[in-house]
Amino acid sequence: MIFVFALFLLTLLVITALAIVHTENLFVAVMLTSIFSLLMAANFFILDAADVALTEAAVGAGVTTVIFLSALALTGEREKPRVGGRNIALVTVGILALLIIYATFDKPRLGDPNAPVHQHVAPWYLEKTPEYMGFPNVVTAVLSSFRGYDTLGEVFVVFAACIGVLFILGVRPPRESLEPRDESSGLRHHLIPQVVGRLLVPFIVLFGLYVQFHGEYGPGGGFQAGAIIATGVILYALLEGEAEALRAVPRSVLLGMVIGGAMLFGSVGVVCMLMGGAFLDYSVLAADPVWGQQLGILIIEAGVGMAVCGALLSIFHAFAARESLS
Amino acid sequence: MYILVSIAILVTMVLALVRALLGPSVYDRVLAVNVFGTKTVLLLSVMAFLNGRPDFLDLALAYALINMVGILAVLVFFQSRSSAKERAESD
Amino acid sequence: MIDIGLDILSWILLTLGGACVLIGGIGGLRLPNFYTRIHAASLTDTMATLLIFAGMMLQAGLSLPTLKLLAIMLFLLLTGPTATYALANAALLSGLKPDAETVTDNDKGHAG
Amino acid sequence: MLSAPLVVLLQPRGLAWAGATVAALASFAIALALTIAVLDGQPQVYAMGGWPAPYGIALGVDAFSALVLLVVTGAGAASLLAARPSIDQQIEQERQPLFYSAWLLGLAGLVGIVVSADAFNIFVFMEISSLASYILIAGGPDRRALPAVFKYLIMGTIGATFYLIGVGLIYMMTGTLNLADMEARIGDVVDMNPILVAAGFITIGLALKAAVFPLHVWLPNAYTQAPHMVTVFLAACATKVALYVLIRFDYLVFQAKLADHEVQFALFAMPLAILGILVASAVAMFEGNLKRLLATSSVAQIGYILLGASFVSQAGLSASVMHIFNHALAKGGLFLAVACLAYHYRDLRLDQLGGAAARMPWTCAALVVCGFSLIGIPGTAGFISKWLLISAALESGPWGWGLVAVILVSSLMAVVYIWRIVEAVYFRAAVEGDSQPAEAPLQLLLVTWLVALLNIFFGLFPGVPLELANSTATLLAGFAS
Amino acid sequence: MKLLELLGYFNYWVFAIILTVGLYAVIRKTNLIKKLIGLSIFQSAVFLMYITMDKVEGGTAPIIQTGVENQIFSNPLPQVLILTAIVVGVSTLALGLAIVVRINESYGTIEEREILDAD
Repeated sequence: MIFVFALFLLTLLVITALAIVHTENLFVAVMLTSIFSLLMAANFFILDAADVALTEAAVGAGVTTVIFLSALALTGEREKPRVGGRNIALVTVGILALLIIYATFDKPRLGDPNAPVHQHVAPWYLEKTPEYMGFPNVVTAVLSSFRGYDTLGEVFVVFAACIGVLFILGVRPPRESLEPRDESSGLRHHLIPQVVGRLLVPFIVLFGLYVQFHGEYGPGGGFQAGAIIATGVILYALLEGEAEALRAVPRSVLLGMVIGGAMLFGSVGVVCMLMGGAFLDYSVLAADPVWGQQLGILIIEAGVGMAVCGALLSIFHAFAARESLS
Repeated sequence: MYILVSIAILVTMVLALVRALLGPSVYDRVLAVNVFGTKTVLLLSVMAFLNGRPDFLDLALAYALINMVGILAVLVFFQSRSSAKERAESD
Repeated sequence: MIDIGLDILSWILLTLGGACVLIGGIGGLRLPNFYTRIHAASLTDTMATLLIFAGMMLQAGLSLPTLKLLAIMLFLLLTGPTATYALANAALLSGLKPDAETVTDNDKGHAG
Repeated sequence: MLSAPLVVLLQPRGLAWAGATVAALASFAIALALTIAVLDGQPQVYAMGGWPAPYGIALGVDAFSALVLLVVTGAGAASLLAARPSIDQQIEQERQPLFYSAWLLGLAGLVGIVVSADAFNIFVFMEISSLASYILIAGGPDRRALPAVFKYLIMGTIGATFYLIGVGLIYMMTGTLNLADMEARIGDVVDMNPILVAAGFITIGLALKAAVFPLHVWLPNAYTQAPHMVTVFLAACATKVALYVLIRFDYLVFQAKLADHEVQFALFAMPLAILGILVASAVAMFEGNLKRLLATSSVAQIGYILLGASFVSQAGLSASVMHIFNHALAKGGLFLAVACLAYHYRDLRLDQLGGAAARMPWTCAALVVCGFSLIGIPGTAGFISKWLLISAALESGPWGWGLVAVILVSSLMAVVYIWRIVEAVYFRAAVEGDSQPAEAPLQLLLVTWLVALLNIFFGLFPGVPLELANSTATLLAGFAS
Repeated sequence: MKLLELLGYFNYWVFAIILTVGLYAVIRKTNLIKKLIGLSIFQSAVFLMYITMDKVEGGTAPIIQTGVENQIFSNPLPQVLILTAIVVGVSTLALGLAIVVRINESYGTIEEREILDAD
């Protein structure tokens, strides 16, 4: 019966994807992309992937739409249709589709328990987590300690993106016609959303912190928390106007957060090494290994949360500042 | 018993999606996204109960908040764009 | 005895909520003009949230999920109408006249 | 010990050029230590986070990765050493710390790929290194750098996502992500379809990243528009690492169990390599801009490496591994010389460079030496790998002679376009009206000459890399036979 | 069981369709932002494939509830991979958009054809 929903949502997904590609007006494409990520999150939820649904929701609807919109504000909105070249694209894409469908013939069908994927490594994680870590959320356990190195790599990807955007947008726009537009005053004259927004922002940030620190028990963790807190501050920036947001969380603090988060993660790894364990082996951190793991994971999640939040906010400010400049 | 409600929500989502695709003026599409967002929140919370795992409500909670941010971002975008249009027309 | 009553009650609330959502969806689609559509969609939206969450809370009884349900309901009731208000306000601001018939996409809202 | 490359990237913002070079040199030193450890026979395995191999992520350094590690860290250290003067010209002051931390991230990403023994981990580090290289290329002074880097971004991400699909399919059938473990379990997988398709996806994805012939469109303009020192760094190692992963995947993971895979791989890779060599060298011959000429020629060189790998024989493998090493040296040297030239000559078109030799004797001499090594004149490093390639081609059965002919023809083409450069620089009359450029700054010149001398050194006594290459070949071929 | 059989493969076909739609958009469209949108669709298709792998019949999300015994769980590993992949996708997107903004400033247009003709 659950599959009925899955079936239903997937068809919606395909329709949205086709619509996105078809529309002319870019703004509509962005709106449909946010619907697309809403649907993806719902699908993930049905397929029992709560953590991933939360991340897709926090990142997809919140941050991606905002970044797309601010980029759209800087560039034109119309899209010119391209003439010709249709068939080459169709041919290549067609071959690819056949290739994939050919691969699906003898893949295990959805959800059969004896598929090889469930045999080898997964059950080990499921048994070992309560024993080693002592908390229920297996996904966070695997994410932060069993495969902690991936997450370290992950933090540095966010770090690289943040550096990249600052680097690329660091250049003053060459155009001379730089009439200083009035500071984007946000929705100043929309009174009601402002009042409600101001009421909401603390709740969003509070909820972000809640997600951050209870990552072990329910769906949550560093990435999601960072994204949610970033969305909260972006909401504040939208309402109050970008200048106040900068005043509230100045740019240097943001960059400090990103670097702090990345360094925290790396240094925890190094500390474990110094205390004799392997690179990211938290069990050496405290006397009894289970406590050590929990302590290590807690610090790691805090580091990740800080890095992600700082990075997303500095990207947002880079775009928003650009908007008021050009 | 939940199934009925979830089916109703799904049907509404399809209707909202159709509105988003057809919607003549851009504001219709924004409205459709807004309705779509709230419906997903409802669907998620009903699903959480359906699967008997009520501790997933955080997801719906997060979604309720973030949906609002998306809509406001669109409006700020509109505001800056329409003011840019006025400026373009005026000078 | 009581819990059967509770079940039936929550069941009724849920179906009502579902019906309400459905009406909102259909309304959003068939009504001709933007402002009527926004009216239909947002009104039923908030109503349905109220009904469905009340039904679920009855079902969940006194426990942590109920608290979460309450929080979600509160936020939804708070954000829903504000978002719709801001939307309508922006539409009005950019000159979409309430009485204009169907407004096509390309003239970007300057129907007047 | 293995965390050193990660320590490298932990010095983020506010780090001037000096810090970056120290970090790069540190990682080069560690790479040397690793290679020595591997040379006397015991490959290093390091379980990350203390969890045993199939569950946690394991890092492994064997002969093959040691060699590539040397190339990557060597190129990184050399290019950073020489970076200061030419970068100061091109990137304004306040953006430089960001630029250097991006450079370190790129280096760490590449080292991460080489060292890692876990399929998904390779994807993560590939993503880091490609993001860092997008940033570096986007730093280019000319406005044409931006569309070039955008095309590179699109194709690079598509390549990485193809690789992700391939890994997903394999994971679906074998249930594990660790390379060694995966190789063991592929044998007993009952239905073969997804594995073959996964092999296809991974090869296409990595071919796209390594700019193999048909998918190399992004490379020429990306390398030409990038700041000069970045081209040195990327040309020497970026595409090589993708080839390293391709060869490692094809040999370790697929070759062992899939009976007919060798033939498939050979049939797929050989024609592409030959086409790549011929077409790219031809294009290079008629190319006007010096940098674009060298970039297209590096596409041809990648064709050589792939050709060596596609022989599926011991000799072929050691030839391609040797060529990875020698090409990095030759191409690195050439681009360094170009950077010296560009220090004074803004416009790099060949006809503008007349009479440079008269004013910049040292640079042009280094240019000639590295050019010879690229062609494979006896006594230079290039010759060794060309010789090995030809001997491997001969061994590889009946149409061996055809391959030898291809190699010779392309070397002739290489001679033609190197000669065009030499002729433009030495014998053409000086273009009037250009200022009297002095020699390139000492620092840049020293490193260029160091690389040129290395070219010759490894040409005459190819002891160390040859031994490494042969041990890699035995390692990989061991699986193949 | 017919339904389950169908759905088992339905997920993969949806994955194939969305993958092709995304790739088609990237190849076919000239507008740079539309290309980036196509790219993000292309990537979410891959995420869908990973997550369809991890569903176990009747299993629930891999959060061990204290009370209930011998719960069947879905496989946590693909979810971890996807968490990383989503963030990678977003960072590439952010970088791509920054580049598009710079292109628009220096070229004045974000249509690939006009950019190519410009130089």
